[in-house]
Amino acid sequence: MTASAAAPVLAVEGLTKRYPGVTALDGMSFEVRPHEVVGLIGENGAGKSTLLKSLVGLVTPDAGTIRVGGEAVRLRGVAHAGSVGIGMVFQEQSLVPNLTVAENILLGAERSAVRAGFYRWRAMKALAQEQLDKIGSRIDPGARTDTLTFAQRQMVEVAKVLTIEERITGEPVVLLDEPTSVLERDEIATLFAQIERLRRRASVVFVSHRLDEVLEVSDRVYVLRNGQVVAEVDPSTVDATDLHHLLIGRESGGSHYHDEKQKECDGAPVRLRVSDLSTAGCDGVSFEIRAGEVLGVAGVQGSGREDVCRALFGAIRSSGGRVTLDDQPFRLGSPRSAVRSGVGYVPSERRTDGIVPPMSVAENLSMAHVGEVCTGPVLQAKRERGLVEHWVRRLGIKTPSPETAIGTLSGGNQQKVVLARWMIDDDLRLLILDHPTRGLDVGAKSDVYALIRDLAAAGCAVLLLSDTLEEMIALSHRVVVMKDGVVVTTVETPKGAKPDPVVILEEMV
Amino acid sequence: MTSPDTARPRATDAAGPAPPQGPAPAAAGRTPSRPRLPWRPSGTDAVQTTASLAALVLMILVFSVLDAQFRTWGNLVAVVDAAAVLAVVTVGLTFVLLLGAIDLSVEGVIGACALTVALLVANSRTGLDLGVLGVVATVALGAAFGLLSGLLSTRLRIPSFLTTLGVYAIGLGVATILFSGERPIVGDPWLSGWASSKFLGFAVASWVAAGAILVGWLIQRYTRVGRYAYAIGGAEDITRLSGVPVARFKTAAFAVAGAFYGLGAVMATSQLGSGVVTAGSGLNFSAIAAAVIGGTLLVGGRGGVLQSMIGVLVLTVLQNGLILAGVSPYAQQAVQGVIVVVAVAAATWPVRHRLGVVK
Amino acid sequence: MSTDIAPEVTPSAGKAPQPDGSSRVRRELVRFMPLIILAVLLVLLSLRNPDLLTQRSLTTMADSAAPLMVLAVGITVVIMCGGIDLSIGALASFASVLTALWVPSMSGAVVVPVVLVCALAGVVQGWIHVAARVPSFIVTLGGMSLWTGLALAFSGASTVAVTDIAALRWAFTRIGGTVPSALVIALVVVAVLGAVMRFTPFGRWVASVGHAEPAARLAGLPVSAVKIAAFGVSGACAGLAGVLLVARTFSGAPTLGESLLLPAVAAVIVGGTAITGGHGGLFRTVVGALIVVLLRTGLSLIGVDAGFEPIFYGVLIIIAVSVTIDRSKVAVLK
Amino acid sequence: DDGGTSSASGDGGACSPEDVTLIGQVRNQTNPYEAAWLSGGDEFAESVGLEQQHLTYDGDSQRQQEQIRQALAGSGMECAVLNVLPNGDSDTAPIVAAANEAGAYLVTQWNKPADLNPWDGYDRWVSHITYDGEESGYLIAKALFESMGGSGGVIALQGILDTSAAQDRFAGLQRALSEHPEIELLDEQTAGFDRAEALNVTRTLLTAHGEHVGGVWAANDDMALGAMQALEAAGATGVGVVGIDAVPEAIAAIEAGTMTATVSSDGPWQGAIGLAMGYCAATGELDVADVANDDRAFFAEQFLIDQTNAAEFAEPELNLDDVDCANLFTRATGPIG
Ligand SMILES: Nc1ncnc2c1ncn2[C@@H]1O[C@H](COP(=O)(O)OP(=O)(O)OP(=O)(O)O)[C@@H](O)[C@H]1O
Ligand SMILES: Nc1ncnc2c1ncn2[C@@H]1O[C@H](COP(=O)(O)OP(=O)(O)OP(=O)(O)O)[C@@H](O)[C@H]1O
Ligand SMILES: O[C@@H]1[C@H](O)[C@H](O)CO[C@H]1O
Ligand SMILES: [Mg+2]
Ligand SMILES: [Mg+2]
Repeated sequence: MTASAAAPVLAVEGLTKRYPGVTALDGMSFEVRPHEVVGLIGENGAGKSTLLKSLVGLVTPDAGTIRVGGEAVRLRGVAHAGSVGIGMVFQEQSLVPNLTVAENILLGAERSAVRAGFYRWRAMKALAQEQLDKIGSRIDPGARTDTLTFAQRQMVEVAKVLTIEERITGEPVVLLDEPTSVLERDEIATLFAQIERLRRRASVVFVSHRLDEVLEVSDRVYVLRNGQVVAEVDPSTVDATDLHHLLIGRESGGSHYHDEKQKECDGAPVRLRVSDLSTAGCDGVSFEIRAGEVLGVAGVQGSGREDVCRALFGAIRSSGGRVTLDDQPFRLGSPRSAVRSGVGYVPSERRTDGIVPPMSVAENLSMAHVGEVCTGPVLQAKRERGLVEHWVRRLGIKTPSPETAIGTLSGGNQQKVVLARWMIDDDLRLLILDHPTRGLDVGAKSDVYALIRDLAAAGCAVLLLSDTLEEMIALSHRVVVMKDGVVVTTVETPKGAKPDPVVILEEMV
Repeated sequence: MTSPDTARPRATDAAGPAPPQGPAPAAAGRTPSRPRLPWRPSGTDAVQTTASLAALVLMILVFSVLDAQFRTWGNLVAVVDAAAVLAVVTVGLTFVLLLGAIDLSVEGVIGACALTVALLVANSRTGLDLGVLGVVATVALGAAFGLLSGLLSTRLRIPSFLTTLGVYAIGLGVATILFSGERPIVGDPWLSGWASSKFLGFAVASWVAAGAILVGWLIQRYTRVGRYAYAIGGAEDITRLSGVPVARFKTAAFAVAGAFYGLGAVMATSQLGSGVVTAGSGLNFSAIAAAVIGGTLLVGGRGGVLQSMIGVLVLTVLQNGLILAGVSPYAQQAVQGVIVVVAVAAATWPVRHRLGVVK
Repeated sequence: MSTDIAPEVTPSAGKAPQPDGSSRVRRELVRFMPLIILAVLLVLLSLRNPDLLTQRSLTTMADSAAPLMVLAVGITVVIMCGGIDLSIGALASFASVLTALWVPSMSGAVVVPVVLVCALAGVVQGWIHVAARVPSFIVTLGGMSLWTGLALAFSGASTVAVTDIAALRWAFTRIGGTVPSALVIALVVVAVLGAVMRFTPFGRWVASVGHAEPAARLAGLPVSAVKIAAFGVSGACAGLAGVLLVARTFSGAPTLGESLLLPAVAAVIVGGTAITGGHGGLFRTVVGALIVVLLRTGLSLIGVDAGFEPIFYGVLIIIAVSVTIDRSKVAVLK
Repeated sequence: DDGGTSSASGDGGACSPEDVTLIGQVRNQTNPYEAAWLSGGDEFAESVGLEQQHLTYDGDSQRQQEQIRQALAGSGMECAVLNVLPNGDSDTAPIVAAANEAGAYLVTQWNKPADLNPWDGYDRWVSHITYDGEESGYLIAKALFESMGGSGGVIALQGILDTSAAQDRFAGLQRALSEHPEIELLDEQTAGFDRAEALNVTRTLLTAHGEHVGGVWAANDDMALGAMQALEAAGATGVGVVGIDAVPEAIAAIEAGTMTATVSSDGPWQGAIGLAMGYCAATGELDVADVANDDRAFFAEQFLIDQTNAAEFAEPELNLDDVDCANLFTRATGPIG
């Protein structure tokens, strides 16, 4: 694909945005040409989301110009951006949970579905259906959005942004900020097909941390670092490894998954023994994890694996089952009691379940084991600061200061804080990781992998749910496969003899 | 500026398993099947509403057994007629609660509107006799007060708790000025007829209330003001991100609410027979309580007009039933409080673990 | 394209935040806004009635504000958790009745059992809210009726006079002839509670629960206990407020504190605590209570006519809030 | 410095008329009775060339006390005169204490605990005026029962339960009931002195007791008027209704024959007399020490109003002669007790 000849539909010059302590965009320049798919990659915090948000008027840049169709514009907000043909699917989901899918898709742009202020529900559903048909989705437009899965909601968001096609006459630009991070293979395929279809009428900017995806779908790729474009590459001339290098600006020492750090744990005592665990979503699940072992749980959505994690942590109710931790009976009560028994949990929905966004990095970090920074009931500010600075250094957390609100950090750095929250406990016995690398850049992922390895090597048992099978197989000693709420098989995944993902995939479906 | 990054938690209960979704055509081959599981994370407001309905039914059953008077047709009429004003006010308040906002201006607005309607229709003080027009003007005045609350909340960006507390005081002041020491006695037979004439067994006012509920439901279901109220209550920042002029529709919802308070004031005035500054006394709390009991929660985006009406009935039946059951006036208040809590708690108990965050 | 090698570990904590000067000034301004608005209102009102600015008048006002402060400080904790406690007025009335009934046998020590009983009442409400997942609004609405009903029952539906008012003199006197003892008591409560919030994890637990309850729960915080404790604190404060009211009314009555509920919540908001939970502070509430009392009493004394007084109150309180609240701390204003 | 010392400095009556501050405090100006009270006070103030400062506290005890203390924190309060309607019995003691400490002249009306009296060392608390609630409750009950022909069923609407006004009036009803064995008290409920509440409660009671209701006894006119609306809505005719306060609307209803009786409590006079007593004392025309105890806490004269005399009370007006320094205690019918 070469569209380089045409004049850009969207161009950005010298865009700068500063936040207290960080420069999110540092004189960024880039352009999008007609009918082109532009990939954007960069580490967490490189400025990708900030760039896209300034293109829909949500972030007001401190300096620089944005040109749409050659003309400089000052974007005043999403509605204004939409009217000049720029629409966006946000990294954090942005649907209204208590509305129907149809309303969400058409929110603020109901067109003929609302006449003289009155809703025509039939037209509403028909119009929404048109959008859903574009992406081949079978989601019921009359369903309430909060009954959908995360992935389904992502598809609704894509359907929603596509309404921009109907709204303008010129050539729209659709910005997709990490649309694939929670999608499964088939859904990603659908999305890519959709992007192919879309490019006939529009240009697309695509952000992802999965480099192979970016290579697959893009005509051109920009590499961002510290708010600047550091490289522009032609996907046909590079492979994922090259991108990886460009991205983190260094040789990746050793393997991405730190395989060399995986330790045998066959002789280790059984740390967690689960027998006949049942919840609303799983039935009679049994398995055990040894100290120092990483146990992966594979399964499609609805297999009940998330229920297992949540029930073990006491976050949802279990209807039966016996669990022992280090051979002591372990009562499935509340997260509080789990934490007190040395269990930790990293939830998949970081923004709502993992962090308290307006509170500081320090407070979020010491949250679960605040006893570590207290003498009696009294907080020791100095000790806390020392501890936090230690972990910020040790995990390479990028934050202006420990007092910075965690909500302003990039996703990868937020996730590291959440991990550190559990790692500060010397007696951590079991860590439950629910999609711990969701939304993290390759470098951060690699860091998290190393942390998981270190934890296991130190004797902590790890229960792992993962975004990709590759990741799970690489990190685990064994993988339990679940389907329809029950365990169907267990696959050994020892160091040096990792099975092909297909083996597990076949059991999952 | 609101960025999606500051979005508050939403749909945390939606991370569970999914309803079936057919294989997407573009994804050939390995499409995992999605079994439907017995439990789906449906909206928690359905739970709340079922709970309140169960509480209402339970209450009616108990009173019916306790007291023969309670189950008479005459008492049914009394309950309905007694619920009329509260129902209309609660319909209005529901729109504000759907936004996730609160309205404490009810009694002030009703006071001002009660005096206004009494002075506009044939009365003992002014020479005016505007009849229907007076009623329309009063409803418009109510809407204007609502507009004021809405504008103050959205343009000055102050929590509605305080703006409406301020508007309450302003309404009370206006009412006091209009009263000026002498109650206007309503002399308009048509308006008095709302309270005294019957149609199909029920007071005309009850039919007015029924009409108001219907209108409220239509607004909620079929207009932008209604639907956007849900959207704003569900996720205000996201709604703004979608390009909806949030402030304008928030303001409109307050104005709609105010119009209903105005109508409530007209009904109360027809019942009381003269313009009374305190015509709305006690209604604000009762209306909020009714809405919340019915499942229109304070968090916004949940419940609705019909759900709120369940709460109105719970409160009215309770008041009526306690009097008929001969509970001493000294004990009534305490008993009423305990029953509301116990009924809601009992009805929620079996499903309490399925509720998300309860504030 | 740059290929500089980043170290394995990036110690970026060294980069201190450098908020530019003007935004820091603005932040400090927002912090002290409640105090500034209090001063401005005082000066404005005293233009009409110069007596308001005398030392005697100011101490009287602070004295009047003390029971409201205690109530408002208690409910601040509940509001910061994201809940609401509608029962505080009724509970204060109930406390006043208990105080009046118990003074004859217990004298000044009556404050201890009364505060404990009310704390327990708050804990029970909190427990029902948490265990049965009933919205705090409904639980405490029920509580409001129940405590009023109990107060009616205990008092025989009438005022209970305190004959031995000397036993409660400590709660309504002037220390050294000028400083109102009730104000000192209120400030001690604020100081103690403030210290607990600041120097123990309780404060951040409350904020976590208010900002993001699911995250707090999944981090293993004692969410239920925190909420129950918040209601307990609110109840205890209502109890203490009830005792203070008896000391100045010389009697207990079943509706004595009822009317203080809305002013207390108004004080919390005017002080700048977010009604949606998470962000707030006790000292802000103290200033909020002073503003509310100034408007409640000051306006009647500058001689505005009936009718116009509530209108002025409404307008002024809206103006006050519009400058005191810190909008940057709340994403969405409800 | 326990209460009452500062007043010793002023030896009563040293104020020149133009230094006197007149303050009238009632719950609110949103009902005709209290509005009439304040206008009576205004009229008196004008007659002595002064202005009355209005204080209203919206039925909020705390606010009433805050207002009084704040007002008394001003300057020149030794020459202040307060005519106060305490919200409830419990509010009187702190008001008295505050006034005494500031050395201001005080008259209270309606509510006062039985064991607190002006002669117990409060030399500036000129008097407490109230009406015999037991008597008024009794008078209207008798009028009601007679209109019913001495037999039948009645329902009673009580006022705010924890006020002595409500309790005394109900006691009066009970006395009348004991004298009329043929009359049956079908039900008693509180409607909080409130018109709207009375409407709803009466509606329910009418379904409970239906045809048996021959009369409604209400502890004030506002509730009586609310009950009348409920009766009208239910189509019940020939049911007698009585109340207390003699508000204009009630008088009009009595004239029209739709209401049976009420009891006067001359609002304008109440608003003026309290200021007059204080003013006379402050300016030296009245020596509080000379006033007999029977006049320092007394029941004021009250009249039963029925169709025969309603016209005379249609427009309550202040007669300045009634509040002359010489006639301050002419309406006293006897000590409270
Ligand atoms: N509202 C804000 N306040 C303060 N800092 C912010 C804010 N938004 C973003 N930042 C900072 O700006 C930088 C760029 O953030 P941005 O979200 O654009 O990164 P990103 O490339 O999208 O990262 P990710 O891959 O994690 O999504 C980060 O350091 C982030 O902490
Ligand atoms: N998070 C927020 N919460 C409350 N108010 C906000 C928020 N963000 C912005 N506002 C303010 O609300 C006002 C209007 O916002 P909005 O865009 O929703 O209104 P609108 O109805 O489109 O207004 P207009 O009629 O001016 O177009 C603005 O003054 C804005 O500053
Ligand atoms: O006005 C009120 C009531 O109407 C009742 O008469 C008792 O006390 C008076 O002050
Ligand atoms: Mg991003
Ligand atoms: Mg706009």
